[in-house]
Amino acid sequence: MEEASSISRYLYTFIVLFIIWLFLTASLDPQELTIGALFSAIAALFTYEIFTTRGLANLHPKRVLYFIAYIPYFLWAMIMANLDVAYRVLHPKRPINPGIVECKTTLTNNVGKMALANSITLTPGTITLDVDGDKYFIHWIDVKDSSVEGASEHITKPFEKFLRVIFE
Amino acid sequence: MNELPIILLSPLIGGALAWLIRVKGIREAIGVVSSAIPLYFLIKLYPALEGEPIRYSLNVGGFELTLALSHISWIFAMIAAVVGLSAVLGLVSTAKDSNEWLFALMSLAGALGVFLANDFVVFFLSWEIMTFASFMMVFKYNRHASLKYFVLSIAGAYAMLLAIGIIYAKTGSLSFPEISAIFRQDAMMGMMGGGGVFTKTETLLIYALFLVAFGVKAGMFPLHVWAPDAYSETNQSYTAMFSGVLSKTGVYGFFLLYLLMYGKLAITLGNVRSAPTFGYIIAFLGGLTIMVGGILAALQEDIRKLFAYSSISQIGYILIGLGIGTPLGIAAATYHAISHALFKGLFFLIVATIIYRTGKTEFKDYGGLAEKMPITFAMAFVAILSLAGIPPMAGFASKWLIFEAVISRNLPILGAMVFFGSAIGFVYLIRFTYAVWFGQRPSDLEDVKDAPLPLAIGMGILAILNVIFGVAPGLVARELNKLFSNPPIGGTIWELDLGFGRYNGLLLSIWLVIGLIIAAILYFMGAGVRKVPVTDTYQSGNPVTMEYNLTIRRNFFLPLKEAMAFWLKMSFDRLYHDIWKAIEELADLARSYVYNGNIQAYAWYLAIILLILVAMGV
Amino acid sequence: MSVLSLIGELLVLFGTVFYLLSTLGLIRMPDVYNRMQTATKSATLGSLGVIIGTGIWALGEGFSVAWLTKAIVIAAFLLLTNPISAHALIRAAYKSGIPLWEGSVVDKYKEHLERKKKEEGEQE
Amino acid sequence: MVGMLKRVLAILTILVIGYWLAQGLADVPFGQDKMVVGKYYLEHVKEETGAVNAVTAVVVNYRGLDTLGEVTVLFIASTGVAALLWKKKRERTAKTEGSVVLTTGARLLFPFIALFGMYIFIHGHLTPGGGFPGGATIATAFLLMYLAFTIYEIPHRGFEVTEGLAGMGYVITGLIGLAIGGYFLFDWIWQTWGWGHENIGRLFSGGFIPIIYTLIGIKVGTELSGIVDNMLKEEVKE
Amino acid sequence: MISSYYFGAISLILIGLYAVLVKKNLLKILIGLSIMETGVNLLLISIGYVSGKSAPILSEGVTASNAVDPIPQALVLTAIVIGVATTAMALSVAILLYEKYGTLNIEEIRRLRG
Amino acid sequence: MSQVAALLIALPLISAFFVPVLKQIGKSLIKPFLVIITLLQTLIASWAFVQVYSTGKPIIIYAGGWKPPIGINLYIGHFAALFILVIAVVSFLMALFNFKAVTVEPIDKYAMLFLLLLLGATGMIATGDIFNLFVFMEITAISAYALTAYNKTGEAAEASMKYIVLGGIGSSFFLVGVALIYGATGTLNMAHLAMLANDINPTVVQVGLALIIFGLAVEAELFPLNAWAPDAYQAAPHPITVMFSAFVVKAGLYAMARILYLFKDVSGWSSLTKLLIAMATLTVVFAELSALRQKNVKRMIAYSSIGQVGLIALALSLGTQEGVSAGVFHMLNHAIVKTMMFMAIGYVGITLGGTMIENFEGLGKRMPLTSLSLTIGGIATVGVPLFNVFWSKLRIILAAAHEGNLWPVALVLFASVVEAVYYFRLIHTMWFKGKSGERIPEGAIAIVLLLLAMLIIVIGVYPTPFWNLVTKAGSDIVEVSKYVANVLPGVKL
Amino acid sequence: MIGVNIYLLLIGVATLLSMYRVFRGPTTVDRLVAVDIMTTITVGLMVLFALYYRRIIFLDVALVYAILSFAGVIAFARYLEGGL
Ligand code: NA
Ligand code: NA
Repeated sequence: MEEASSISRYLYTFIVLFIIWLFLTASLDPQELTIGALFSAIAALFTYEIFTTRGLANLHPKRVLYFIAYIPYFLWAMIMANLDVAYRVLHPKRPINPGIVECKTTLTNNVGKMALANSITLTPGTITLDVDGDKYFIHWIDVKDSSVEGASEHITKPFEKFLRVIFE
Repeated sequence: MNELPIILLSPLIGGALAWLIRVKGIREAIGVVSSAIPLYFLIKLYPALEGEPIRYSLNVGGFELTLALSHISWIFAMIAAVVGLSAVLGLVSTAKDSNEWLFALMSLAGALGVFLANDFVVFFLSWEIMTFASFMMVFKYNRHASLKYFVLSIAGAYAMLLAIGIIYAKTGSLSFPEISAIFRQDAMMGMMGGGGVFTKTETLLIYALFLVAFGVKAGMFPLHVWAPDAYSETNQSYTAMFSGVLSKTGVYGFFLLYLLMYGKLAITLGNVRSAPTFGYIIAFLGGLTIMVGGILAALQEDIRKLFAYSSISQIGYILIGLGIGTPLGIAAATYHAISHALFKGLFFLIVATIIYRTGKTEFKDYGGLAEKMPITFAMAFVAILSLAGIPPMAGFASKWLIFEAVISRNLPILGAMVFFGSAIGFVYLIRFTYAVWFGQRPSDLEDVKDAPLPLAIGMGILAILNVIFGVAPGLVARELNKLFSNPPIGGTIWELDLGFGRYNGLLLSIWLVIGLIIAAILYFMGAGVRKVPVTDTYQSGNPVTMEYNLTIRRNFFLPLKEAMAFWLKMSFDRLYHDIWKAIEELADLARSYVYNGNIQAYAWYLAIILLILVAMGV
Repeated sequence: MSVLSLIGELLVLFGTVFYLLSTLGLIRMPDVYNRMQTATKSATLGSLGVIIGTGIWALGEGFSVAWLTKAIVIAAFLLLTNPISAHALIRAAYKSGIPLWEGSVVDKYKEHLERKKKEEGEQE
Repeated sequence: MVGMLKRVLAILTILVIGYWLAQGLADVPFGQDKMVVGKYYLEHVKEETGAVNAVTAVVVNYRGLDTLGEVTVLFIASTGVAALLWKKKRERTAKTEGSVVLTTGARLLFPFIALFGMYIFIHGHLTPGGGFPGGATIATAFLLMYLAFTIYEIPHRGFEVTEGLAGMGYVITGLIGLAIGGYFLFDWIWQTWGWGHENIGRLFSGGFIPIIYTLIGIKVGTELSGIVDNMLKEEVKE
Repeated sequence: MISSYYFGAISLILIGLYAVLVKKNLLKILIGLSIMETGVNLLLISIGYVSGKSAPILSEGVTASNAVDPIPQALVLTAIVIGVATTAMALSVAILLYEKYGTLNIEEIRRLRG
Repeated sequence: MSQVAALLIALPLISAFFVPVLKQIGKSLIKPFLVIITLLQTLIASWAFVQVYSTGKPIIIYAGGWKPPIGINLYIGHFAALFILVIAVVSFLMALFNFKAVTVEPIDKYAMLFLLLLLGATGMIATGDIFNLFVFMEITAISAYALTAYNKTGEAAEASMKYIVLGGIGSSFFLVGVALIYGATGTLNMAHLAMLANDINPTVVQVGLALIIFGLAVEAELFPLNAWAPDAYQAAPHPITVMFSAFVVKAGLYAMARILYLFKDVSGWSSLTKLLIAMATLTVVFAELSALRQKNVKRMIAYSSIGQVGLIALALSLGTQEGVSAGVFHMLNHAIVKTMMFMAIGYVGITLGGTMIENFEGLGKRMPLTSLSLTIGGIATVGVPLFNVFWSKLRIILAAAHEGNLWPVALVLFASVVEAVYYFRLIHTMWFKGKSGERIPEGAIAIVLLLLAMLIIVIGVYPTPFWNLVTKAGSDIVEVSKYVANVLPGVKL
Repeated sequence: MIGVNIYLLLIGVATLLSMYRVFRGPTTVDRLVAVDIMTTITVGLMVLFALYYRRIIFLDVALVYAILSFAGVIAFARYLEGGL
């Protein structure tokens, strides 16, 4: 995947930072806005190379929409996960069947991989132990299928459809 | 600015200049001139002694430094000036480098300062200058000797400083007149049974500390251990000053003790028989000094050592005189201080000449020098007579006075000690006389020349004074009498009259001269002199070996040494050495325990200090 | 107004309950891997609840909107970082040699590491 | 045995010291108003310094010399650490790089944390924080990069120069005060020029506080990053 | 009776001191020092505390009359930074020490003594 | 105009910050830069000195323009004016010495730390605020930690670590003391504290004062809190050792004395000074005993220096004008003598590759001027007349005796005998031991050494102007009411 | 502010429980996990306190705390796996 131009990457970084600044100050005071713009510009200057490879392309509406849609989906999964955890924790017999399984992902973008890993970590009974290329090694509290395909079906697939759109 | 500071500064500045200029010839001239100046001014000031006391004060570094010239300080300053000049003349011949000029003159300035001081700051300052300079004179020659001298001197000086501190703490003053007044008042209060400024302990402590301080410098037993090594391990011309003048500062210190706190000490410590206890202690130590110094002098194989011990021994007489504490005793002590300076100074210049010319220091290497060095021999003749206490020399007059003083107070032990001292004096002088001047001359001494001119002049001054003060003892007595309200010594310029005994120097001299003339006639009439071979020995029945080969030049008194072996083993020198070793061991122990390298131990120290803070309730 | 407060408070309550749940898991689970399973998720969710809840609650109490926006920033930060730290920790646990619980059924990671090591050995 | 004794002694010791400290503190009643100078600050802080946060005003303005010293202390530490760990050739020797999760996370967080650090120091006169926490936050961003990547390195030269220039900037600000107002570290912006008087509570106020906090923020950020860099690198034998 | 804040502060100081006095490992000693510093900072803060008053940021209804003393807080900020600096310095010296001696046991770091 | 004296703080600071920039321009410029800056500092310090001593009024620098007790003030009175000058001059000399003495990399960091050490000590002496004192103390201490370890040997690291641990404990307790005193008075300004000292709860002040003094005693090298010092002196680069002994420890001593006298009327004061006197005396005794058999001359002189510091502390703890003036005099003398001696020893160490006693054998023939200066230094330290230390030592002894401290006097004198012995050994070793090797050309450093030696003798021969100087400096510390009046003319809060 | 005490109680219990794990271990990672959870909880607590004291500025403090503790946990984790 080729890198976007510096300007595009810089602008993207600047925009993200400025939005964060707005969230931090929650103020439309021109003084705050001026300094915010200035500081975002400065911070972007020495961080954009690290921050993004795709630049403004990230702001493609489809991606943004999918991202927004992903949030409730993910939160739901997360709440489910926690109820599952609650069940296991509070159950007197501690019904667990742990192990480390391997999954494969079709994602290639690093941010996407990270998002997937984090999503896995925060959802039912799974924590990403390591990622090596397209292989995910996952500690699963209740191993239902120890084959690569089976595990992938259970763990990675549900998120990938969203993440592929957002990050690929 | 009056003459007093010039007297002090002249040798000091002269020394500094001599050191800086470093040109042979000019250096010597500066040295001699700068040591003649004090003499000039002291003589010039003599008439003024009768009037208002001469004082000088100068504010240095916040201290009011005061000098004063009294009769007693004039006498001592004169000793310093005369003997100093003679010694400096000797240095013209024997000095090896500019450093010696610097330190010799510096020590002279220091001694003059001690005598002229009118407060403890000047006194201590001068004392330290003198000590330091004399130490530097020894330093180069011998590490061990100088270290011993150094440590004992510093210990003495610091003992003095501690005593000064106590006095300062109690009186708030450092000036002699003020302190003296306070002590007198205190003594008076004590007499009336009131509580004084100084408690008994404090008085005793001050006394003990001063005793140590002055005792070290004077070479008083058992603090004398530095002196034989130091006197012998330096430039021998300088030793004339060292032994003649510097030791007198110790003696002068005892005078000062008397001036400041005689009454207080007398009342605090009471009397032994007829003498005040504190004085009797000094006198008794003086007696021991005479005996120890004399015996050890007799056992030496090195002429420098012999005279070093002899010098110590002679100081003992002065201490006895002082210790008796009567006007006569003090006057006698002063007289002996003068004559000791004169004949001891002379002796050391003679030794300097001999060593300068022969390069040898031990009896075994000498012999028959009288022929080769007639002038020096003549000087030695005077010196020997004077030291042995044979009239009509200064030495006789002063020793006679001391005898009289001791006898008058009915102190038999001291008398015996003085007598013993005279006897042992003969013993070692005989050896010096024969081994060095007479007998067969070793072959390597054939080309020896007589004294160089400056040394000869130096010796001449001292020899002449030895004679004058012996022939006309009244000259000295007149000055000594001025020290007291009731003159202790009567008589004329030629005669000393104590009421219960008298000594006429002139008369005795005339008889002696006549005798000498007769002897000379007999000598020249041709009584052949028998040459004694060097190997002529007396063996007391022992087989002749290289180790046990007794001649007058070699191990002459070895049998005596063997007889006294037990006593000689009791060496204070070794005692001090052992004490010092113990201190060093302690130091090692302390540092390895305290600075043990462990951070945690150090942290504990901090905790302990915190605990102490808690405990002290601050 | 008070509706917002109520929602906020409920969210806070929800969050704190999950906090408790999280730490209970920390106590009850048999080994470090399983403790992480339970603790991380609940703590993160709990934080989301408490923090966003507080933001909303503050709005309900009439404070400025900055309360909510800042709360969102904090929540987002935790949402991003907590799984990362969990991941880093579990990796550290595995790599520092802490064994899996004896009841574990499979360890694909071990196989993977061994395979990799062998490949590296062949290369050399 | 010795160890046991040491422990017992140590406990006794700290108990005694603790009792002593407590005794001293017993007469400094907790929670009571003991302000003397502090009261003056609270009453005058707004008009005299333009800062809402009295702590900040004390730190940067009233007791500015302390802060200059504090900046210096940190400078010394960073210099000292760099000096002591200095080697001819030093590199990162970490063996395993963080997984893609960590590295990507660090990349994403890096600009945000840096910006937040800036946010903290520029608002120092209004909110808690200021140059030191701001700088520390910025340094945390760099720390994260070091933690995630095994090859990451800050540009040393640039950082050292920046650090020095920021420090000089602080002193120069103080010297301008000396030149304009007659006193070292005098707040000429507020007191002489009177900038921001109408603005109290908003960003452009507080006299020279924001300027100084910006300088400190930059300085502390670069310094702490430098310390991290030095601590994480090891000597490489050639 | 002293307040619990004071008590806590003193306890921290003493715990730190205890570590310094007892632990053999240099790092533990340094941690002890840090704990002491923390205790001191806590003490400073609690001395400035005035019951019922708020942080001295004069906005959102806080005025001069209901704010706590700002000075101790300012001092603590300084003290914290100084503490951090000391710790950084100490750690790098410890690193150096470990390089040279191969140990951090204080019993073995004793080349300089006497 | 007098506010310009703030440059005394600003100059070293801005220069230290400038070094990284300068390094980019050229590394070889760093050492000359140090020389120029320290020279400038000397000029400013001289100006301040002349100003203070000619007008008789202190220069009070109001940082930020805030009048005390609102803001922090620097108080350059007679004492500070004198010692800031000493600091500047010694630093200047060491900046010159650096050319020869410092080769350890990285040189730029060394230069920064060097300047900040100078700054820290200057600040400690100048400051009029008790917390600011802490800050400057830490500046001094932390740069000292770094510089101690600078040679990067195992020993250097060890020494530095000891310094850090002890200094750390000390500074923590110092801060507890500050907290207590602040809690009782609500102020940090020294003059203000002195004013309020008598109205406040005595227990608090007592404990607080004791803690503050305790903390400072570590920096002031009082026994047994000085265990770090010999190691640090030995391990530090030579110019730094000079600075430690010439002014870093002095700053600690001064701070201790200043705070001590601020609270002179507080109950418990006299037991505190009693403890200080005891510690000071033991400092002298243990330091001198430890020096006695040292094989490493640098360490030996380090112990000697600590011993002298103990003497100063003794004088400062006496509680009298007489004692304090004597102590200040000794500070001055000791600064001169030890600067010369450590410099000479450092020079020998650099030239002959070590400072063990063997390196000094026959030195008199190889490096006569260096040996001469060491000799003069040794003789002066022992307290021989015509050398400067004689006067101050005598003053201290008399002042101590005047207050009835006979045991301390006796012990100090005993220690002085010990001191004399090891100096004797050193001097003897240099001049009369070992084979004489090649004569080594001594160059510019010898000139500096001889200048210092001459100064020693000048003071020794004519101490009057110097005594007048230190008396003023001493009264600056003792006369607290004047100090208060100067700092707080008609203060109301 | 109805249930503030309840929330604080819950948080308190949670903190105690995680504290138990911090001290109990048994492995270093166990303690670290517990510390991580504790800091997460603390962030929430700080936010809650901000509202309790009605000072928005505590939110900044909370965020700084979150950042620092995240970095700390990562640092320890990387140290344990030998990644430093
Ligand atoms: Na976290
Ligand atoms: Na500290």
